Amino acid sequence: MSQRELPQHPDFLWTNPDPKKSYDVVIVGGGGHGLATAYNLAKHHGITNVAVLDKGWLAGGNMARNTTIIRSNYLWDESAAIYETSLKLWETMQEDLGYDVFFSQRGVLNLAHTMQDERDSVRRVEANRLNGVDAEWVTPQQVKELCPIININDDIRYPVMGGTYQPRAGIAKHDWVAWAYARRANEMGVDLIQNCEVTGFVMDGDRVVGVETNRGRINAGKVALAAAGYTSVLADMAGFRVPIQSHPLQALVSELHEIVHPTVVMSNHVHVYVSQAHKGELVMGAGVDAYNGYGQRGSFHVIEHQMAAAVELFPIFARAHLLRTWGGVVDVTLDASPVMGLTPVDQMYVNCGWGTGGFKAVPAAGLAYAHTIAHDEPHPLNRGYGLDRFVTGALIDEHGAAAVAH
Amino acid sequence: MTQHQNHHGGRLERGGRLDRDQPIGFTIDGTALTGYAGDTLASALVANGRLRVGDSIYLRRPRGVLSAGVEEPNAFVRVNGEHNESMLPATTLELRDGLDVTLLDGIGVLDDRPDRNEYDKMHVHADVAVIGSGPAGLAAAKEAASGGARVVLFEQDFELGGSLLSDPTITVADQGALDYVASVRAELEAAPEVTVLTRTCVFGSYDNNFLVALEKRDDVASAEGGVSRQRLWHVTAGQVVLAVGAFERPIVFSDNDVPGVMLASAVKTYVERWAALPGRDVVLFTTNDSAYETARCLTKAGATVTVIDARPEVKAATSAQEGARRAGLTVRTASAVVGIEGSEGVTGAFVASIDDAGQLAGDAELIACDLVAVSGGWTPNVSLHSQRQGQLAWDDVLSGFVPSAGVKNQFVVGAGNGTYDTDDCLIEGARAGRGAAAAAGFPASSSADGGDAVAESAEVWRARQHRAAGTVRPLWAVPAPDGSLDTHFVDPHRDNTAADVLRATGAGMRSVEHVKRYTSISTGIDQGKIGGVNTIGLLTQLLSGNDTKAIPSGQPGQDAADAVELTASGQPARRPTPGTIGTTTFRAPFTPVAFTALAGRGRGALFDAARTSPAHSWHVEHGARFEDVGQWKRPWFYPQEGEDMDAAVARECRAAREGVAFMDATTLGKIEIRGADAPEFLNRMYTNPFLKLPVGKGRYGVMCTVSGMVFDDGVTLRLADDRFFMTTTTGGAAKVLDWLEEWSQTEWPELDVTLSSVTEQWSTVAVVGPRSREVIAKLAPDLDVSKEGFGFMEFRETTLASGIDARVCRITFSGELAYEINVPRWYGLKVWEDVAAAGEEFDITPYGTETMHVLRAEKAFPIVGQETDGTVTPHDLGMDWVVSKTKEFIGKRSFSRAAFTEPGRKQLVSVLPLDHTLRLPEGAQLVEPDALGDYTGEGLPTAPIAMVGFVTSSYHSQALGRSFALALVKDGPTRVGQTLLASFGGKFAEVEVREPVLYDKEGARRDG
Amino acid sequence: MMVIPCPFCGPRNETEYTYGGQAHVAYPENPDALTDEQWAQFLFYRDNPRGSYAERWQHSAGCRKWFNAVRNTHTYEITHVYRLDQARPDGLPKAPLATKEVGA
Amino acid sequence: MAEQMTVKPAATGTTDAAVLGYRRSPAHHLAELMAAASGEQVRLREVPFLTQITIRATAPEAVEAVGNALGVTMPSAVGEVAQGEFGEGGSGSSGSSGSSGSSVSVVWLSPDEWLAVLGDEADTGVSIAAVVESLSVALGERRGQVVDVSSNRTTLELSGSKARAVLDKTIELDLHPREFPVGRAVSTQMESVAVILWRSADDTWLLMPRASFAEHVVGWLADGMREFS
Repeated sequence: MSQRELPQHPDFLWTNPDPKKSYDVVIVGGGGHGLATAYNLAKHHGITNVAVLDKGWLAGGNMARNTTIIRSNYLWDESAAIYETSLKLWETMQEDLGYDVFFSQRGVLNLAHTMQDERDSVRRVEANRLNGVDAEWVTPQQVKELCPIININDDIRYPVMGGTYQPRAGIAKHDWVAWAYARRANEMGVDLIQNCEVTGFVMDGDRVVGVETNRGRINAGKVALAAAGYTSVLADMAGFRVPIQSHPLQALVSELHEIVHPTVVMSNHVHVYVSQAHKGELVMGAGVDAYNGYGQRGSFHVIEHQMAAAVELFPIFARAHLLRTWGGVVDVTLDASPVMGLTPVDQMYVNCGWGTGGFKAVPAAGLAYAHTIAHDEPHPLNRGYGLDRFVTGALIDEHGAAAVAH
Repeated sequence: MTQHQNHHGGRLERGGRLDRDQPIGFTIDGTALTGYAGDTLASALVANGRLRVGDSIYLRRPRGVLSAGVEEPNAFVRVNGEHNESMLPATTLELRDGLDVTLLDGIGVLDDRPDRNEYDKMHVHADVAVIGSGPAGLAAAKEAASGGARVVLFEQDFELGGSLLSDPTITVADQGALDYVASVRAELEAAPEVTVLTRTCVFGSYDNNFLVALEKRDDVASAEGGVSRQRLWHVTAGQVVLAVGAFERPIVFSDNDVPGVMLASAVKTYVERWAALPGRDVVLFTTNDSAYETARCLTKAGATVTVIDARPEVKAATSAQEGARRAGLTVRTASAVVGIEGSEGVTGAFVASIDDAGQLAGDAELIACDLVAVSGGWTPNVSLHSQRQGQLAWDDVLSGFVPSAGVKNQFVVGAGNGTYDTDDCLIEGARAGRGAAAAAGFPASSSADGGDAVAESAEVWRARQHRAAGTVRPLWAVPAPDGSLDTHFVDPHRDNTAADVLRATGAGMRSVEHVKRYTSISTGIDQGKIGGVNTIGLLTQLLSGNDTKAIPSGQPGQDAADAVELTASGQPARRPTPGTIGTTTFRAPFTPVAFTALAGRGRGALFDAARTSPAHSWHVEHGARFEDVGQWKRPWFYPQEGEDMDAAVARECRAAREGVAFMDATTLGKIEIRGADAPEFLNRMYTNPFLKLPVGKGRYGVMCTVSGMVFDDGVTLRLADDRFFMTTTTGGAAKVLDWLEEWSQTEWPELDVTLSSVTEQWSTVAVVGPRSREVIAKLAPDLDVSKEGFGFMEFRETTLASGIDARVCRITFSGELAYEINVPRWYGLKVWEDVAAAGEEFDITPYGTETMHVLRAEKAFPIVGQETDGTVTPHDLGMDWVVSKTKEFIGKRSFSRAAFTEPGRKQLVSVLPLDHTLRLPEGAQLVEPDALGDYTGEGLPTAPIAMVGFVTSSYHSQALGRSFALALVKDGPTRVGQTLLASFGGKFAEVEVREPVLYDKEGARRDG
Repeated sequence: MMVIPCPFCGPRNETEYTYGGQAHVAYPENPDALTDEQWAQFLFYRDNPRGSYAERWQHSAGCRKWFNAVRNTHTYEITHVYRLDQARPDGLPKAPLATKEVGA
Repeated sequence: MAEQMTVKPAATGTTDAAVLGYRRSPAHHLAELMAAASGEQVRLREVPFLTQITIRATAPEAVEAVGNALGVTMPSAVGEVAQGEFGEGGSGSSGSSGSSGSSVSVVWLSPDEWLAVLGDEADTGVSIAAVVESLSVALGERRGQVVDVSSNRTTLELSGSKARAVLDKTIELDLHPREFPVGRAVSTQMESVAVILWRSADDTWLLMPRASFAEHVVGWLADGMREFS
């Protein structure tokens, strides 16, 4: 039984230049969102005099730490719109970027374990369908057919009562995605500057005109923040606040196993989010730790609880081995929806608060954010995601409506 | 596959930590072999002349046992039997009688049969935790324990001793090494406060010296159960001494993965500990002095050894090179193994001279051999140190990353700290043991072992480490005669080579993290224990431009000689060193841990508590089906013989509407509230006023979040001027108490109000229906139950006919005449049975949550969590009457924001399917009739279809004789009379919007 | 595992506690007097520093008391623990409502 | 304002023995299971029907007053338990409980919360109502609360040489005698179930979970006891 080995990355990815004195747009944060934004600025808006700054290595934050689940079955219209746009872009990403990102549309199952889970699930499925998002309610037996290794018996504390299924959802290879954007952006003239930490902003009145970094001052026509959990730290330097809190979120992998898990399974009720990656490792996300933390590590008991739930649901996982755990920093808003739009500082833009949705949103966020930066006004996809919703109360409450995480 | 079988050495006639009186039979890939008690699977294989294991994962290259420990990247097996366990390293698997294994090719196969073994967890608190029982760890534990501290010593092996097990002939503390181990062990085991845990690997190190360890207990696990096979230890330690040793590095050269290439220290371990000789004609390729010990023990065991030393000739007579020559060995200096002859097993090594730059300086010569022992230098095992964000520094002399800045309340000693001399390990370990004991408040009683009366400065100690380590000449990649790097394996498990690293730098990768991801080096099962530092070294070499041949040119922007790496200070370092490149991040677990061991006992019924009411046994006996509501098991419905759910619910509903029925309402949250300011406090928490609630009466109230969303609801009774009894929803009990406590403690400490949960002090029976009065009259003969004597929303303290004191309330959640009887919980079953008996003549019927839901829905009483989802205000529920316009309360300010005052909010209505038999799925979406366009429900619409609401609750109503539903609909009240389409499962059904309350709008029934 | 020293019960594992977010964010004296922007600040905006952070914890499995702690959100080290009726240690980060408003 | 309402005051006399006979303790149905799990090294049983009263008070004089009513000095720090005699022979007789008495233990739960634990009224003759009455009078109008929570929790007794080993499987606290001597009691949790853990003797531990969790807690303990049975 031979194992799938992924093909090699291209011979060349990107240059490592020193920063220039000035750029039309400086993007702070070289993760998926920053890179996709740079790509879209160059591709769709002809803005190529762009630098993407990262304080560490490119795509080394949540982009390197997430569990790569891609789906668009969100409840609210605004969410469905941006995530479904994203999913469609995922479907063409390989051709668009000329890089195999291993987007595997193996489907995502969201399990229901209580009657209220079931109500919420049906509500979401029906909303999804009317929003053009493929989704269906599946019975426990259908769950079993889609994922034969799931235990649907009554011998567990919270038996599977059914689930929702999005066939077009799936997973991808995160590094490949980031590097695909980085390579294309770099080819179109974008400078990718690593080990470059922003230490302050240069202001001209209410307008930002540059950034101070550990590699010197860089002048900027516009500054776009794409720093996820670090957005608060940057906004603080710029003198405004963003309504996000940064929390630890852990994930883990097993060693390589021959493929047993054909789809992606998520259970909010017992906190199991699991797929089997292309090479055979089981990839699992854990629940978010309750406290604020930038430490890129969480608490081990969170993982222990998750393992108990995982082994209950998937008896076959009992003898898999935990090989590596890690932590990311997720930036969450009170309504579990992102913030994307203008800021109180002229020519400065913000994109943060994606919580556990950041990876799957990369292509659409890049599209909408580039538009917002280029036109100094939101794209239709992010009109509802401005800071003003916190003032009017028009939240897009994916959290309150018992929607699913990850 | 193994023509080389038995070609290699085999078991030596004497020596080793084996019980030769206890032969153990085992099977590998169907072949029966024999080893001894004390063997690992790997040592037994070596002793049987088998170095060859499975193939490599992708390139399918033959592979052999490389190491003798947890870092093994090649030798993986599945243990067959009742419960297959996959991907276990042969090097750490204790040999057991009947062990039956299958070799794996770098990848596991999961067994889908249930694992019936048991796994448990244990918490232990230690003043000092010592991890590792080599010389440094033993010395530390001995000292730490001497003053009475609670010491836990962890050893992942099944024997104490660490490196001493491979050095049995040396003298330690004036005795033989193994005698020393035995004496310290005896001393520790005699100390009452010391715990020695072998087979226990500390794999995780967390904040506050919280350690997680896995103990393997196959030796004690019993078939009958009760005794776990593996135990997860949660360790809380005051002080931690890390004495975890070091890993030897392989050397990266052409075909360095052929079976028969083995780490030099592993060779020594197999020979000394297990009397297993991996080869008889040995080429020993080293970059440092440590491997000369291997040469010595091989010679003693009868093997011939040719030493290939990468270092130039060291003229000193005391050098290891000279020593070896004096012992009769051939030592070739300034040389390297540049290739291997053989593919299934080593038959020879190509050896060539190398120059100062590491380039080949002559033709390769073939030396016939059956084993190539390699030592590329040592890498301190810093995983646990680094898991705590402990700092590392590259030490050029030691040629390794060593801990620099320490972790609070931790000590790093021995080889894990770059201390490679055994005597120095004893000194360093003992010092740490004493330091830890003192810091923990239990100063060691014994005096120093000597040598450290005056503790050296860090610099002096480092110099001592350097002297002991001797000279190391790191060879990050040995050039092959043909210039290729394609079989220079850096990470054997992932089949990654030096060529892959070269490609990575050529592609623009500068960070070791990028190289890791570009190649997949260090992502395999050994997590970089084998290849991590070699990769960093290689990267250093490539980015330094020293190896011009290895650096491709002509790539845009890729002048590698100009590559910039930043130091910690942010200054560019033109010449990267391993230190400036740095390591990848170390993460738990240090070694792999089975999921099931982490799950522990919390499986099945023990996964989560199932809370039950005192009448639970009655419900079970009467055939109830249960619903999970939070952690509670609540009766859902009580089917009788032949009834399905619909029939049972219809019968229960009929009983409640036409006769009498009773329900267990024990699960409702209950809070006692007292204080002079209790009315004021409640007045702020609830949206409706509570100041003037009379004693003896109850009031329904709604609580909102600060942002104005419905949070919980329930009835609160006023027991006295300053005493209230609040009820909450079943699911909301804990959060409401927390919510009240939070406001009371953090915002309004000046209010005299005190709260106590009494949820489980009371058991509650709801007696419901037109004939409930008659039942209550029988149960509570002292009570005036007349309409006038006991009004709605009143309560009475009374003594039941049984003599039990009770609080009876007239509350309804069905619209019918109804009572709730509250008694102390331990009378709950008795009173429940009494209700059943008293109601028998009225055909009283028990009902569950489903019937409760139907009855309340007919009256449009919302259920928090079903009609609400965190985005719904009381106004949205049509409950403006419960929201005070005058007083201040939590959430009020939010109602005046734009999103709450503008039209378009979803509001509660009922919707009636035109087809009276159609019960809409809860969650069905509602659209306007013309919204569909040409969408038929087949597939998906081409453009989003606007939704105006959704169904929150849907039932068949016995009372109405038809199906009905509650729904949240945009501007719902203005749509009454309109027809909408319900969309579900690709189908559509017409529904009519109605006012929410469908049954007994006037409320005539509540008084009976 | 964070070990949090409850001012009343002493050190206990984090599993015994409930997190309460930023400390010293007082419920406005008179919410009706606030603009929608100010109310939004109270509802949704909390500091989120990487570093020293004054935050609230409740010892929910123990004495059920709320208290404040100053914790480094990067190292997770707790440097101060103090009761609600005790003053905030000097030199700690500002209270949130003091910062500028956000429009946009 | 509400004076016309007659809310019957709590009775303070001794509860009728027949009525007491109607009680079912939360782990009543688990007696066999507990007996089966018990052996020489570790034993588990329920101690049913202890009188338990939550006392909340903040003012020092209020604390002193309720202490006097119980015949104890109220404990003032975590882990502390005060012992006294209530009723006959003790200083805390309320005068209305007839001629009976009970030893009382007062467990510190928080700076303003204590749990008074007395024997089963069927054995002691001290009714719950009498204790509540006595304490309520002592507290008076001052801030605080006296609440009967006798039914709210039950008491499980784990004893034997391996009792601590069973607890160490599931309790995160340090149970070493240096840290958890005999007589200490604290609120903590057992696998996220809140319990009061009380070391009543060297090898004897009381666990007091809320009543609805009795089955789960017994299940956990019994499971942990199996290797010693």
